[in-house]
Amino acid sequence: MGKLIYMDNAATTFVDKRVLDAMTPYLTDRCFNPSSIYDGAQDVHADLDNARATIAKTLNASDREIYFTACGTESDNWAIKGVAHANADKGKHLITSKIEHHAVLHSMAALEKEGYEVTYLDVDENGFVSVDALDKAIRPDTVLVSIMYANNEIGTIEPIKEIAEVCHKHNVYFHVDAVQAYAHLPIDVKELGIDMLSASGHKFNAMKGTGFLYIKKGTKIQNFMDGGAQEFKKRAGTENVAGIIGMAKATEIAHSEMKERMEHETKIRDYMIDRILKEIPYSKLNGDRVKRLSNNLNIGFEFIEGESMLLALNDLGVCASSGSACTSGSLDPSHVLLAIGLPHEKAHGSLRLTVSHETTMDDAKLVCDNLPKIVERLRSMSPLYEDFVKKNK
Amino acid sequence: MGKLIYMDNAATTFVDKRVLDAMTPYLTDRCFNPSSIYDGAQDVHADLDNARATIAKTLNASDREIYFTACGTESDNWAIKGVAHANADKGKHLITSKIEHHAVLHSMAALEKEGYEVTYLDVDENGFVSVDALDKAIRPDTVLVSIMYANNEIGTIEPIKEIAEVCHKHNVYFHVDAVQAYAHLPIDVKELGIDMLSASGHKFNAMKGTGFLYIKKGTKIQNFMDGGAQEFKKRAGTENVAGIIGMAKATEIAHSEMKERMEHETKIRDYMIDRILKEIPYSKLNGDRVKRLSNNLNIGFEFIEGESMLLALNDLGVCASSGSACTSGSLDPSHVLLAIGLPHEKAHGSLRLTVSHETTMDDAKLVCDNLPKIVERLRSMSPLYEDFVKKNK
Amino acid sequence: MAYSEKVKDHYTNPRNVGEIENASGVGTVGNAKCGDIMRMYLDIDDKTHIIKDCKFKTFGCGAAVATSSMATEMVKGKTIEEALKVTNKAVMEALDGLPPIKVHCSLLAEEAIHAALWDYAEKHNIKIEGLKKPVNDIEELEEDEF
Amino acid sequence: MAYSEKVKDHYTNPRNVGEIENASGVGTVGNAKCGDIMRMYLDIDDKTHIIKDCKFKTFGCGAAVATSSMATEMVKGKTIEEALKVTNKAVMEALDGLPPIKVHCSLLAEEAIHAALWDYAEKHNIKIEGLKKPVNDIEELEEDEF
Ligand SMILES: Cc1ncc(COP(=O)(O)O)c(C=O)c1O
Ligand SMILES: Cc1ncc(COP(=O)(O)O)c(C=O)c1O
Repeated sequence: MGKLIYMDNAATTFVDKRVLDAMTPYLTDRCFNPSSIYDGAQDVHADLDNARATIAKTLNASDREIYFTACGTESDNWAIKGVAHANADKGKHLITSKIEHHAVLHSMAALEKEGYEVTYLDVDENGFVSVDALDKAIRPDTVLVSIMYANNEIGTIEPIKEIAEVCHKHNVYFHVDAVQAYAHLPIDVKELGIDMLSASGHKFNAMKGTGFLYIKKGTKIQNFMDGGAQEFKKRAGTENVAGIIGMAKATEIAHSEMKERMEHETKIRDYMIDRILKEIPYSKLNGDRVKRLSNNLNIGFEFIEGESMLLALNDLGVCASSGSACTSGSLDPSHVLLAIGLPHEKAHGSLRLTVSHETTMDDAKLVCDNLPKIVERLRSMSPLYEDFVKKNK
Repeated sequence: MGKLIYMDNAATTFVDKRVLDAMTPYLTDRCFNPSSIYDGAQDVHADLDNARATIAKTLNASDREIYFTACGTESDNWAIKGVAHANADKGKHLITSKIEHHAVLHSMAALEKEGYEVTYLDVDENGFVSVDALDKAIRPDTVLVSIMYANNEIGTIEPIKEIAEVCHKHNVYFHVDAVQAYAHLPIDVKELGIDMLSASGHKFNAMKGTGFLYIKKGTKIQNFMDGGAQEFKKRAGTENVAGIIGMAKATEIAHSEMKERMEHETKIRDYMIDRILKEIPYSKLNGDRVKRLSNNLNIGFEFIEGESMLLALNDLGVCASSGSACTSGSLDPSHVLLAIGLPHEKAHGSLRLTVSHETTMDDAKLVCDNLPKIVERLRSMSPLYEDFVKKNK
Repeated sequence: MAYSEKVKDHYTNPRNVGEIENASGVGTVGNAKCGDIMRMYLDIDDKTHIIKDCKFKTFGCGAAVATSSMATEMVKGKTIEEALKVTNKAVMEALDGLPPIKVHCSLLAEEAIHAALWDYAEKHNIKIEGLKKPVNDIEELEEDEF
Repeated sequence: MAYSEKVKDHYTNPRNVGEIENASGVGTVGNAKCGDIMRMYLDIDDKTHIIKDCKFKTFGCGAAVATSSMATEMVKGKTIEEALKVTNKAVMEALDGLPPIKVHCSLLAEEAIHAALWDYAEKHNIKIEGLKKPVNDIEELEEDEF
């Protein structure tokens, strides 16, 4: 196999060399526990504080509003369960959308088992939540609305500011799963009116096993992990120091290079979308054409199935995904694609390519050059295509 | 400052060079998401499976019984809250001891707020839980007993097998917080009769941000982190691949060198205990003399306070602790030392030194040579010592 | 997917892909909801009941393609009676196993053969000993409740 | 602890450690429960009310030692009236600040001075303007409920 073409950056990203360099001291001679008292440990503690400040600054938040977690999933679980439990006296109704990540949906389902009620908002054919529908769905006993910043499968960017306004009009907490958006586009929690925001380090070139939750000061939220006094007594457990230092470095780099990255990714994304839709019949872009993550393409190819496309791409050294990476292990088609109205066979036939600032135009060309052949070969094997052709003869 | 003498291995350990080497590929060119489908990702998935098998073997468990977590705290929270919630129909009573880590105690306290009842067993002056008292404390509505394998402050090793027998006689789940014991002494979950066991990677030369929970097959336990299909759908969140691979390497090394490590640590520990107790008046060993972790010394020095000792040791380049590292940030004396019956001023005056296989006899000598002077100087500053001397004149 | 080398070989270079014009029997099983649809074409010698040729078309994952491919290989040249003994287990074994969540693909391959044989039997108005009416035909393509 | 350099200097090399024989006033505050006990000895000129000497003994953390040390430095040479103006804030500022959970140590230092002055006033049967009876004397050493 030749060069690896990694187009699965929504599943995870590669650790930046500068991030690894920043981490290394904390995996070698600075392995102290930041809660200890001697100089080395106190230095590490100060480094953690700096990392926190770095992250806070990217969001226009204050340092005490950033809590380190182990991943985006933990951040989502904490935000949703923590607010639901702490505000149960106020009400037991929550609102989310049908296209959230499973970390959100399954946290909601867990609360439903406890007796909470959850409204799952529909989305339109491009994946947008309706601000009006949200407004109507909020009840006197609603305590939390959780809507993602950008969808991990189809890349659609939700109207966060408008949603926040509706939430605050009704005095309801607003949590944003920004796992796919944070460090990929500018986010100002104050300007947008976000109460809680989840992020995950491995989605922006830090290591897996790192994440954070922004919690606006004054938010009533229960602890999720009880124990030691770490994270201002709100999230116990010895800190993943190396990971956190790396995450801060990664976000610093991402923010300083954000504009160029977004431009570069958008160029590649658009080139690929245009070529694929033009050169491959019966193909369609999933998600909005404009309000979408700069690194995300999700294209449905009729009559063929996703996994077989991935395997064919794999043979070319191309890493891609046919839905949410986290749901592999399931045979059901993506709940996101069903929610935007695709029938099952089309939902099964979609391909997600998520590029990065490191993707080259040559990579994009190679994929675009080969995809028509792959689709054609798979269609020639497909009984659905056979039926379609016969019907249209 | 000269050489650093690290005697705070109960707070955290240094990452083994071989562990870092094992991790590095997963932080450079193998940064794949193990849930993805292409070759590189599938290889990483297989590596994770091997890591799981390596860990399972050390406990005489089966692979499917090992679930990766972010730290010991998460393992404790999951075990305790997960079993309590899943078995609430059977009963809402839990039992633990007064000397558990805060990860256990605060999880219990969280359940108390939800309406569960918790019995906190006393310990004797050496820190032992009474098996008889446990037997009597178990009620028809008891669902879980959580007792630590070895205490993180005073090193006392609990009678795990006897406790397990009592639990099983009454058909109650038994969780063991083995964060300080795992990979430091041999543990066979089958032979001991353990239903759940928590461990934390950074306590045995893996990186911070890694841990696991052993859950015996058939144990009724709720998920703690909901989301994707990772960890057999029991613990969601993209795996900390590099950390896990490192943790498996670390435990492999620890188990292959365990006998020599324990012998070496015991020799150093005993040398230090003997010298300190002999050379410093009004000093006393906390915890059992025999049934204690091979790397743990905890000594109470009357009339002086712990932090000032730590600061004086810090000036010598010696890293030590005066209680549980995780409770720093609190002004209360250690709950463990109070539970073994020390009055407050003695609880404040204790020093924990936790050595490792890398501690040399020269390190031990240096500390023993200097400690008498430090204690003497601090006593000369102590109003309690002044009172004591005057009273005994 | 942790696919065996044999599975990889069969989905990368599937054998017997295609249609048979005027096939003796055709069977289609599976549904788009679970993501796999298989169609088998058989060319059967009416006298000897030997399966002279077998082709397939499959919409589905790597395992679906590989099991279809392997199943066609295994029934080709066999009599109907022998072909009935080509169980999903036999297909899986011939492929050096499948990941647990993909076992259903091998069942589908078995079903597809049976469906094609059933079609043959119906067209020729014969009864094939031990063959039951296939149940697993394409279901209505309908959407799940969320 | 994130101690300032000044704090570090004062706990490493504390000034004025010790006792004063036949001190004009002695005050002990704090308790073992919270882990800090401070004792201040004052040598006061009965005529000028100038604090000629000040010594301390402290059982406690680095901040407790440093605040004791700094407080003795700050009251030495001052009159009683001036010494009363040595507040915990002044001590903290002189030390370039303390970590939040250690602020109570500076309060303790202020209290210790006051307690010693109170003792002086009582022994000499005088009233010091603005000085209240110290409340923070050693409590019974008793165990907490778990
Ligand atoms: C006995 C015990 N349990 C639990 C923990 C918590 O482990 P971690 O800090 O990895 O979450 C510790 C470590 O401080 C410990 O010593
Ligand atoms: C939108 C979204 N939320 C949450 C998550 C979960 O993040 P993690 O895998 O880091 O727990 C992901 C990643 O898969 C995601 O894309």
